[in-house]
Amino acid sequence: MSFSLNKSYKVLLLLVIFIVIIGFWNPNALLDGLQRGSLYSLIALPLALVLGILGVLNLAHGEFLTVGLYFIFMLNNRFNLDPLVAIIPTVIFLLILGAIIYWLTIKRVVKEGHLSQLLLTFGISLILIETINIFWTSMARNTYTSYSYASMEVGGFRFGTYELLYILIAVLVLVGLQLFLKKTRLGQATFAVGQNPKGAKIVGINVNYVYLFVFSVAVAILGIVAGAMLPRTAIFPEVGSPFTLKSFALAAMAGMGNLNGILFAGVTLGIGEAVINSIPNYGGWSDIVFFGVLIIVIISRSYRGAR
Amino acid sequence: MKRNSILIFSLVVILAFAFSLSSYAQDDPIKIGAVNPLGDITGDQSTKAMELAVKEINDNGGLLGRPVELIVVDSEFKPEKGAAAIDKLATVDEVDFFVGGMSSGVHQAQIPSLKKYKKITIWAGAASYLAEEAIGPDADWYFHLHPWDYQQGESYGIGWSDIAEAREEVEIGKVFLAYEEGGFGTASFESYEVLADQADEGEGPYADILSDFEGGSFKSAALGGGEYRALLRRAKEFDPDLFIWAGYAADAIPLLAQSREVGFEPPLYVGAPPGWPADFEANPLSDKVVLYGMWAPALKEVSEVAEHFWDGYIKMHQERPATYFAPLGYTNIMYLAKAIENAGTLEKEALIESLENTEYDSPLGTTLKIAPSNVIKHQGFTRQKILQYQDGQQHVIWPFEVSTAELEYPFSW
Amino acid sequence: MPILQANNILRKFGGLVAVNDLSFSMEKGEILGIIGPNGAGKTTVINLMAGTLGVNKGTIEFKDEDITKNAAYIRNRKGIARTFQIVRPLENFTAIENIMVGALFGKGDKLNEARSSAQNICNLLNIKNVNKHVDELTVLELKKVELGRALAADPEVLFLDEIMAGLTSDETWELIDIVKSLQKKDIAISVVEHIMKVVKELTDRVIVLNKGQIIAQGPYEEVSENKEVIAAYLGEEE
Amino acid sequence: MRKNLIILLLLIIALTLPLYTGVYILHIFSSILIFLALSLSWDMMLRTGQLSFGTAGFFGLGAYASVLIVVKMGFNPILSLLIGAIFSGLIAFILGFIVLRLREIYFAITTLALTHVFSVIIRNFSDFTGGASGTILANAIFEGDPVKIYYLILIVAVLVIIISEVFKRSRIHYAINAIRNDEITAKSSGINVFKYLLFVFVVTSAIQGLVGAVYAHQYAFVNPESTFSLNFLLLPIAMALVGGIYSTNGPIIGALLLGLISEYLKLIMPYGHLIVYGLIIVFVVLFLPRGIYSTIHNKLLKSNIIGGDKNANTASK
Repeated sequence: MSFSLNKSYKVLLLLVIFIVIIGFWNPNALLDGLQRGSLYSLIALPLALVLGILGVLNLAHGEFLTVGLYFIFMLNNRFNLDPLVAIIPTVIFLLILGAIIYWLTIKRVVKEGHLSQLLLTFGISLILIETINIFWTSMARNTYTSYSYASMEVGGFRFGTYELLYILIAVLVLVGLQLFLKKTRLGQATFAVGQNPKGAKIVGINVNYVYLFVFSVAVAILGIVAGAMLPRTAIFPEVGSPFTLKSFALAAMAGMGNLNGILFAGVTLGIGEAVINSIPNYGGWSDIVFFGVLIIVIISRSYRGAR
Repeated sequence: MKRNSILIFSLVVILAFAFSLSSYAQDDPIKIGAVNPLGDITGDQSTKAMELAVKEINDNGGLLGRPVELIVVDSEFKPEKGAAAIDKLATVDEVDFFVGGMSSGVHQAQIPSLKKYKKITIWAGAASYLAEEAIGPDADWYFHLHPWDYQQGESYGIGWSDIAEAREEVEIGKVFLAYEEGGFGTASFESYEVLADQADEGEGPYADILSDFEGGSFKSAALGGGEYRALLRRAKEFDPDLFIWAGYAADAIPLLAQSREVGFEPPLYVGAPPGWPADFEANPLSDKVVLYGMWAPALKEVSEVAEHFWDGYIKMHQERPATYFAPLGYTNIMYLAKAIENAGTLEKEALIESLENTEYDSPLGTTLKIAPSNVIKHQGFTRQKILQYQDGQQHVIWPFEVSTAELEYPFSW
Repeated sequence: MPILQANNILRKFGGLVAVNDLSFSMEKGEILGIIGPNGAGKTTVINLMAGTLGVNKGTIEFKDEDITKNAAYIRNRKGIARTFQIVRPLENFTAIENIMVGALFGKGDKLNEARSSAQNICNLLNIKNVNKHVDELTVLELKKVELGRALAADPEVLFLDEIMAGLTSDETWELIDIVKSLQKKDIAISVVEHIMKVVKELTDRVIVLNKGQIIAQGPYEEVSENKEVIAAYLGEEE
Repeated sequence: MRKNLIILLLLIIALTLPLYTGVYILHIFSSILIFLALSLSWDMMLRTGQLSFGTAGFFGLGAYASVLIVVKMGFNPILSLLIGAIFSGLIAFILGFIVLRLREIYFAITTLALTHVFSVIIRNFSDFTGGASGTILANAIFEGDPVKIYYLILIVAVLVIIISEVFKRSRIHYAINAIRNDEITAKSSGINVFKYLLFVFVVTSAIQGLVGAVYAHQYAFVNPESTFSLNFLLLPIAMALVGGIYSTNGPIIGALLLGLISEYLKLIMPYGHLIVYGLIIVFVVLFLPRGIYSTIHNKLLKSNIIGGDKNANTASK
C-alpha cells in the first residue's frame, strides 16, 4: 500500500542526489522544475486521496479545478478580491459543490466498478466544461496582480519568487492531510475505510459519511490550488482538463494510496520536464520525459513486485 | 421475442431519423451554408457576424430579388463532424454556397467533401499551407480569404521594412520566435525559416532588415503547458531586437509575466495568436505589446465600413466583437453578396468570374481583392496588420493608410 | 517410482522462510495427507507444486521430468491439478462452464468435447444444477465445481486444499466417497486437511509440517502418536 | 432462428442504406461505424479484464502508417489499410511483452501514456511524418466517393463484429472470461494467461490501426492533434458503457444511440448540445448502470419466465 520506511529513505536519498546534480548543472531548471512539480503534486494530491479512499478515478478532477478558477476569477473581477484572499470563499464553495455532486451522483457508483465511475465522471466533466463555455465563452481570461511576477537575484542567479508558494502550499497540504489522517478521529476512520471499507463498517464507521467528507475535501483543496494558480495563468473552459491526466499519472507512479510518493513523483517529473525544456531545440520532447518516466517507474515496480 | 422488438424499435428510430433529414427542400431563398465551431468564441462570433450580414442584406430586399438564408452547422472542432456538416448542407439543405471555417485540421477533412460538390466555396479561416495543397490548383470554385501562413510571415516583413524606414531608431536585426509545438506554431516557424533563408541571400521581404533568426518551441497553456521560462532565458541570451511568439490566447499573460520574471525586455515584444484573452488591453502588462492581426476595434475610427459593422454587431447581439473572425465572417457574406449582385445571376461560371473581379471594401480596413497564391487561383487577403496595445487600446500601426497611432518604441515594463 | 517429487525446495516471503529445504514424493494411486498447525506452510507447498508460486531453491520432478521452471498452466496441462482453500469459481460462468474451462485448457479438449467431458464429471460428482450460475450454488456445490474443474484437466496428480472445510458431516462423507473413488483411477492425491477425522479416514500416509519443514511422516495412526507432532499442535488443534 | 432473421434484416438495411439515404446520412453512419468498431475493439480487450486507454494511440499509429506508406512509397491505398492494421498489431505485439505484465489502473495509465509517447515521437520526427502540421494525401480513398467509403467502413465494422462474435463463441471466450474472473484459477486450469492477453491485445490494436487507417484515408490527412485525439478513446468507451460491456450488442447499440443522439442534438440545439449529451451519460450511469442493452435484456428475461434460466446464461457470455 505505501512505502516502507526503509524504501522511503532510499527514494528520498535518490531524489536528493538527483536534485543536487541538477542544481549544479542547471539551477534554473531545478527551480522551475521544483515549482512546476509542486503544482502538479498539489493538484494530484486530492485526486489520489479520492482514488485511494473511495476507489473512484475522478475524470472530472481537472474540471473542478476549472470551476474553482472561474469562481475566484469572478470574485476578483466583481468584488476586486485578491485571488489569495478569495481562496477562503472558494474553498467553502467547492466544499459544498463537492458534497452536492457526491450526494447526487458519485455516491451511487462508489460500489460499482471503475468503469461506471469513469463514465459518470466523464459525463460530469463534459457538463462542467460546456456550462462554463456557455456562461463565459471559450475566450481566455485573466487577472492582474502585481506580486505574481516578482523575482529575486542572489549572486547573479535570478529567479521568480511567486511560484515558491506552490512548494510551500504543496508541503502544507501534504502535511495537513497526513496529520489529519493520523491524529484525528475522523482521519483515522478515513484511513480505516481506505484500507478496508467492509471492516470499517463492521466497527461502526459510517462509511458513506467518510466518503462524502473525503470527496468534498478533495474538491475543496482544489480551491486552494485555484487561488494560488490564478495570478499566473489564463483561464478558459479546458484549463484544468490536462491536469486530470497528469494527476492520474502521478498517483499511479507513486503507487495507490501513497500521498508522500506523489510529492516525490511530482517533483521528479517536474524537474525532468524542466531539464528537457532547457535543452535548445529539444523542448518538444519534454512530454516524453513525463510519460517515459511514468512508464518506466510503473513497469519496474511491476517487475519488483513479481519477485 | 421481446428482445426482437427492441431491435425492431431501434431500427425504426434509426430509419425515422434517416428519413426525417432527407426529405424537404425549398427553392425560394438563396441558401448559404456555414460551418463553424460554435462552442468556440471565434466560430461563435463569426457566425453572429454572418447573421448580421444576412440580416442587412435581407433588410435591403435580398439578392436578385430573393431572400438570403444562412444555415449554420457546428463543426465542434472535430474533423469528421466538420466534414459531415458539408455533406448535410449540400444534400439535405441543398445550399448554394459554402462559407465559414476555422481550424486547418477540420478544414482538411472537409476538402474531400468540398471537392465532391464543387459548389462555390468562400472560406474564411484555415491558414495552413497543407490545406492549400490539399485543395490543389484546379479548384476554380474555391475562394480563400484568410492569408496563408507563409503570406502572413511575408506581410510582416514588408510591414517592418516600412516601419524601419519611417522610424530610424527602430531596428529589426535579430528576431527570436517562440512558437507553440502544435500545428499552428510549427507552421509559423517553418515559414519564418524560409523567410530568414531568403533574407540571408538578400531576397524576400526581410532582405534589408533581418540579420539573425532563431526559434524555440513551447507547449501551449491551452494544451496543458504554460512553462516558458527556459525558453525565455534562451531568448534573453540571444538578445533579439524583435521577439515574437506564436501561441494561443491562453499563453498571452503567462508569457508576459514570465518574461518579466526572468528579466527579458526586448525592444519589440510581438504576439501572434489567433485571438487574445478577454480584456487583455486592461491588463497593465499589455502596454506596448505589438500584435499581428487582421483587425482592431480602433479601425472604426478610420474606416466607415468598420464603424458600420461595429455598431451593427453590438446592436444585434448586445456584445462587442472580440476577435477578427467577427469582421471576417461579415466580410465572408458581404463579399459573396456583392459578387452575386455584380454577376446578376447564380450561374457558376459567371459568378466565379464576378467573384474574381469584385472588390470589397471590408470592415477589416483593407479592400478584398482576389489574386492567385502559391497553389490556388483565388486567394483573398494576403496582408496582415501590425497593431499595438497602447494605454488600454488596440491601435493599428501598419499599414500606414489605416494606422490609428504611431508605434511606441521601445517596449519596456 | 514416485510420480511427483520435490527435492529440497525452499521458498521465502521477504525475510520469512515459508518452506524450508523440503523433500517429499507422491506415488500413483496414493492419498497423501499434508497436515500441520496454522502457518506451517501447507498451502505454500501446494502453490509451489502446482506452480502458482515459484521456488527459490530446489527442484520438482514430475514423471522424471524437471518441471521446476514450468509455469502453472504448463504443469496443469502436464497433469497436475489443484483446488483452492477458499474456492475460486469463475463467477461469470455457470457450473458446467467452470468445469469446461478445465477440460478446454487443462486437457486440451475441443469446445464440444469439453462440454461432454464436463457433463461426465458433473455426473460423477453428482452436480445437478449444471446450468446455474456459481453465485446461485450452495457451498457443497461450489466445492464440487472446484473439484470438477481440477478433474476436467484429467490430472495424474491432484492437490486438494481443505476441500472439506465448512461442510456439514453428511456433505463431508459424500466428498470423502468421491475422493476415494478418484483414488481408484490411479490418481495421486494430496490433501491438506485440518479435520483429523477426514485425514484418518482418507489418507494412506501423512507428512506433518511445522515452520516449513517435515517433522514426521508415515501412516496417520503412527504420526499422531509422535511427541514432536503433539508439541507442534499443542493448543492448536481440538 | 428469429435472432438470425433480425441480423439478416439489419444487414440488408445496412447494405441497402445508400439506396434510400443521402450523402449526409451515409456520412453520419460511416462515422458511427468507425466509432462502433473502436468501441467493440475496446470492449474485446476489456473482456480479458484489462482496461485499455490506448485506443487512440493504436488508431493514430495505424492512420500514420497507412498514410505515410502511400505518400512516401506509393503504396496502393487499399493495401495500405492492411499495413496500418499490421503496423499497429506489430507495435502492440512488441509492447505487449512489457505492458501486459501490468494490471488494472496501471495498465490503463500506461497505455494512455503510450498514446502520448506515440504522438510526441511522430510530432518530433517531422522529416518523415510531417511533424506537427501532419501530412496530406493527394486524394481521399475512392476519390471521396461516399457510397464506396460507406461500404468500405461497413466491411470493416462487420469484420470487427464477426471477430467479436468469434471471440464469444470459441475457446477464446472461455479463456479470457476466466482470466478476467480470476487469473490464478485460470493459470491453474491450464490457461496460458499471457498468450491470450497478448493475442487479444494484438488483435484489438490491429483493429484500431485498421480503423485509424480507414479514417485517415476517408479524410485524406493525418496530424498529431486530430489523429491522436482523445475523442477516439473517450467516445468509444462511453458508447460501450452506455450500450453495455462484455457483449457484441452493447457497443453496437451504444455507438448507434450516442452517435445519432449527438448528431441530432446538434441540429436541434446548436448551442449547448454537449451539456445534454453529458446529462444523458450521467443518467445512464445512475439509472441503467449495466448499460442499455443488458438492462433491457435482463428485465425482459425476468418477465419472460419460461426458459429464462437458460437464456440468462447465454446472455452473460
